[in-house]
Amino acid sequence: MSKTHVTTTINGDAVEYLCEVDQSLLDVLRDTLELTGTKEGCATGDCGACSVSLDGRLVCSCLVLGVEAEGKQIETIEGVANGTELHPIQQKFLENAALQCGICTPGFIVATKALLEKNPDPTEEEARYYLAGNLCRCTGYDKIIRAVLDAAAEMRGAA
Amino acid sequence: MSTNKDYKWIGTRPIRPDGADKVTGRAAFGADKNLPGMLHAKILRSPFAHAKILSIDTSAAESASGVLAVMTSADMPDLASEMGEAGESAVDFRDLSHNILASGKVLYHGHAVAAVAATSAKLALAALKLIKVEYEELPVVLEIEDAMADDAPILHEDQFTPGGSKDKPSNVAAKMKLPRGDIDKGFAEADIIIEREFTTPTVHQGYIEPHAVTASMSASGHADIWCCTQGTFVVRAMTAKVLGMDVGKIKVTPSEIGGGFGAKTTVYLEPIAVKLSEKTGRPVKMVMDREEVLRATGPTSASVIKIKLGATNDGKLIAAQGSLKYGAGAFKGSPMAPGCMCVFASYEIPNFLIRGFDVVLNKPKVAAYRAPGAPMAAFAMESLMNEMATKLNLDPIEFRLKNAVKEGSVAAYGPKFPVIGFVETLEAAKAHPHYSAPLGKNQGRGVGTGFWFNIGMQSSATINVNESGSVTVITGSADIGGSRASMALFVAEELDISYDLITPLVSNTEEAGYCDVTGGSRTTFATGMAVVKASKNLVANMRKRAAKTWGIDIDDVTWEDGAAIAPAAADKQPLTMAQIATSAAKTGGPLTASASLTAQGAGAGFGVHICDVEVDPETGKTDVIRYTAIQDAGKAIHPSYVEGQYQGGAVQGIGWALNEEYVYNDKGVLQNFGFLDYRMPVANDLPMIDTVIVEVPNPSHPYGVRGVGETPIVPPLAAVAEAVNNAAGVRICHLPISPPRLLAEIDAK
Amino acid sequence: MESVQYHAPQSLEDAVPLLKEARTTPSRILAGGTDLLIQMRAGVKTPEMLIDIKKIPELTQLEMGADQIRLGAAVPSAVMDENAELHQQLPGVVEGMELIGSTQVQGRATPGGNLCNASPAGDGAPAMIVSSGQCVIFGPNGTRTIPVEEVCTAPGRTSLADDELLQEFIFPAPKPGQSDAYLRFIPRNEMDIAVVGVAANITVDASGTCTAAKVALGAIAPTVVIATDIAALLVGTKLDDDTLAAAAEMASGLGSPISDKRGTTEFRHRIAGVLTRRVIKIAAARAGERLQ
Amino acid sequence: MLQVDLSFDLQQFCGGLESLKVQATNIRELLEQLDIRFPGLGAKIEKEMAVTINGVIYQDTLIEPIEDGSEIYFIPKIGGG
Repeated sequence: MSKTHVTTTINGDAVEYLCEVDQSLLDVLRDTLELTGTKEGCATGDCGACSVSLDGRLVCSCLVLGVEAEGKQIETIEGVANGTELHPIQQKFLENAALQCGICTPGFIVATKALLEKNPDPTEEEARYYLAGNLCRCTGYDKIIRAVLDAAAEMRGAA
Repeated sequence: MSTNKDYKWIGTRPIRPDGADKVTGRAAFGADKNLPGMLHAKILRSPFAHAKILSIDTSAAESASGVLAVMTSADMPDLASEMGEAGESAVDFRDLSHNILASGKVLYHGHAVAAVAATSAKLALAALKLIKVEYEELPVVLEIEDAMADDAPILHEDQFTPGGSKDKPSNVAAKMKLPRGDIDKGFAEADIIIEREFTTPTVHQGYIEPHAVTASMSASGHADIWCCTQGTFVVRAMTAKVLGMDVGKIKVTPSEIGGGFGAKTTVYLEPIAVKLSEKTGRPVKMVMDREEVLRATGPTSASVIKIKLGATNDGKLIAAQGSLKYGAGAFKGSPMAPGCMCVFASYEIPNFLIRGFDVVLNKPKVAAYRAPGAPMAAFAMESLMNEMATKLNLDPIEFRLKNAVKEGSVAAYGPKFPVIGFVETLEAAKAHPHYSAPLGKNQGRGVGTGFWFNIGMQSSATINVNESGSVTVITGSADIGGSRASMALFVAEELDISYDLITPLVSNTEEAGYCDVTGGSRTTFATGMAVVKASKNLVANMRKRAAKTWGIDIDDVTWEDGAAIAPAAADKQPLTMAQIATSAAKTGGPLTASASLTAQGAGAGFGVHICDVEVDPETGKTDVIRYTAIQDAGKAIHPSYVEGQYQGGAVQGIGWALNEEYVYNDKGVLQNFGFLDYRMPVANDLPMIDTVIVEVPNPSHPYGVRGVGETPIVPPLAAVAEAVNNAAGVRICHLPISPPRLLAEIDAK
Repeated sequence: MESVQYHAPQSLEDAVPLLKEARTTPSRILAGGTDLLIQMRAGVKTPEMLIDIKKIPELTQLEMGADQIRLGAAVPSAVMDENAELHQQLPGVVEGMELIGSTQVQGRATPGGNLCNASPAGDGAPAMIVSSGQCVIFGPNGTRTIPVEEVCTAPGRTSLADDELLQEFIFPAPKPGQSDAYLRFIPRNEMDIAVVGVAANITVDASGTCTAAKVALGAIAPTVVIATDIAALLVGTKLDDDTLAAAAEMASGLGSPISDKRGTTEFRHRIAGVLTRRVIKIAAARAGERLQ
Repeated sequence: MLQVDLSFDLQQFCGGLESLKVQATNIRELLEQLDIRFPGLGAKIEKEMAVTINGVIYQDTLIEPIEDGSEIYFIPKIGGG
């Protein structure tokens, strides 16, 4: 079973790994690179728990092959905070109690970051639509959406 | 009782202690545990919903590349049928064993038949294809009433209905009867009688984290298990039982748990992982995929519930009759009994007769799901309450208030209610602006109420004081919704120190004292009680240390502001907790306190939900446009997470009402085995979920806590259905209210 | 176990030898992968070679010309959605693509992939068909051009040969008074597969009379149904309520929808009618706005 | 004395008896007394049921004291999600 050598950038770090062609980026992140903050909920692109940013584009890492990451820039949940300083989105998720079990949280935070980079002032409806691919079964989304809008306001103020 | 007191910490909303790890990806969940040399195991599952296993040939798989071990039910001890205590409700360990790996027969599509451990998941999957299983297909029975029929295919030849024929096996595993008064007389006195049959589909809890375990058996025969579970001690007990091990040889360490809602109170993978580790001498990891979760873990029961309700013209319920049939899946044990106990529990009804049936059929064995059995019962009863209110020309909340149970009412399930808050909750709903807000075209409003008993069970807690005066609180209760925050708040309040000084931990079965599962809305209540008790023990100890230091009597030392003080001795400067901790060596050694208890007196929880929907009459599509959940929490320790329970439960109920269902073909093969077609609500399906926390303190708890997790899933089914009825002019009796079904109802009117 | 080969040609020229190899090696074209990866994991597709086309410039360009719009087969939906001019010119085509999956899937899903996956319920095809899209098919012997509707031949099957790939779509720029729209029905508001999808491309004149029309329906038959009778009915009318009701009635009689976990036969017939009426209205309103 | 009301399903175990009076000061004594009158009943209740004393549910306990005059009822044990 021959493996492919991939050179990529993850959270700003130059990273090299070997992977099989049919291995998903999610599996590479979790199993090969031990970046387990990215979660698997379905492996069919329906839950968003494995959300990462690929060359600035929000994607489900379960629907990307590891070999496709060659030469790309990948950002995962592990790269959202600045050292031990939380990103405003992370801080607002905490303040708004926007997580219960927390399994969907990394995906939501990565997706929210992508949303706010694209649209710094989303309406509730826009936020709900953008995040419709991130399933949460604990919260009913209420506190998540509040956290997103709250983070957006904070980030606009800070900018 | 100290509920009128102003608290410093109880009722505040600090950031949860585990929060930072969860927003940064550091928190380790079930599938995040890896060990050196670890193998990966996968399960071969039945392609038939009902078949005899004639033979299993694993030889080719055993010699396949990378394979180190293969396992079937033959590797587990043959258990006698024995009801035992493990988890929240009784379980038959033989059934449990046969559900983990089929023995003799497969009873549902996806039933586990064999497992392979290999050096990679890919090789394990490849080896599964080499296992040859010879089946003899048997007729499949999927619907409850078909399974109850005389000529139904029988799942278990040794199962007989209690009180029924002793020669003819039956799929009816249990029956229940709850009578009161004289229903014939009651119905004769009724001015209005309504009778309807309601059905609800099989639905899944839908946690986002699939089941996962890593197990490692040592040469000394000690097994280490890391898994995502609602109860480490239950995993230990069940694994020990089905493998014939002593619980003392098993250590279960909980990972963070990515949702459970009741479903992670049993075991599927753990005994297999332990046995494969024993066979190979290597750690074994098993992670289900989403399809396995939906096909082969426990959803909750489908139900067929028929209710006849009689009321007098003055708006009083006079008679009720209910027949509640619950599908258990492949093995007995649906939530029929709690369903029967809940169905009329919210109302004073002088004459009633409730009958329940627990029915096995060729679907996966059900597991607990939030207030097990109650949502289906409430869907039926609350729908009829709404219809009856309409017929009586009464406001639906007013009608409920006329009949609501209160302190001293005899519950339909037998005992008298102690202090409860149903009336207060109904009043709060009536007063809420949502209830009187205007509605637009094609919009409708509905209310529904819900009841759940809540439970206590066993809990332990230990508090260790660090030399700086900060503390660690250790329990064995899995934290699914933020309970660590509650535990820290209890300790902060009791010790009168800052929340930030407290580190709450959920520890493993060898380091934490015994705790029953996190379920039944018991953790903040019962484990909270243990934490409060341990805190009180610690305060007593610290007062003693101060008394020793000062050379005065302990009774002259009080505890305020996180310090010991001697009110009568002006010369004694207060001794802060940090000072006492620093000098603990000189006053008797490290400061630690423990408490354990079987918590009693869990207070019943009542909720009232108000739902507005808009229906597209041309497509049958329903959108929830406004929603308010009102519930008695007794006392909200961390209100944000209480609200979170209300909101999350409400949305699971909305999903159950509108779109979620298991769709089977006639062979018993589940058709919608992924999140794409098992349609749980997504963010833009919903409005904000408003909440009102009513607080009628539970006298049995030091802070008045009632469990809050279960009740919120009970009211939505009827509230949504009634809102649809009012929007579309139909009467919904069958869930889900999916667009094709609603359009057919609209056409039929 | 055989391992899968992965190739990401940088140009059409580089792709030629791979396409030739694909004549004898079971292969799949990898565009966004949002269907293919799921099918591979489920064991439904077992290719021995993957040809990733996302690095070929012709396949990822979006060119808004005065007379025609060229849309590379591997342009992600999100890129289409972010192009304001494309929204203006072919709103229905964008609608079809942006309804596919979540934001995350949008970042990957491509019009070429959606079409070549050949799902009867694919959201992309109906609008591309009513907007008269042409597909440029590339192979070792050069290119050929066929209408979009000639690509899918049956569920999961296309008319492309093993050594061909879909290079790009070419749409005629809409004339004044012409526009399109796509509507689908799903039980939730996102994250679902179309129960029925209907696209319409309508041209109106200054008097509001429909002068040209094209209507296509997805998910009611193995491949997209082009409703020529409905189009004929619409032309010459002012798209009044009676006409639309008649169109809806005709739409409800079309195709041979199946009953499955996503909807019943009767329901699909009904919804086809409702959506046809609604989508014609939307397309007509847009067309009216394009009269200046 | 304690007033013990029996659910329908328990009545079947006790020859149709709907209620009975028992002298006991805690749950263990209560179950012992029931076992004397109906052999096996106490064990069945201990295993399968919860005890309610004046409406408060007690599950898995034998030592809970019972005040004279209390109303006793047995219900199936309750779990949860």
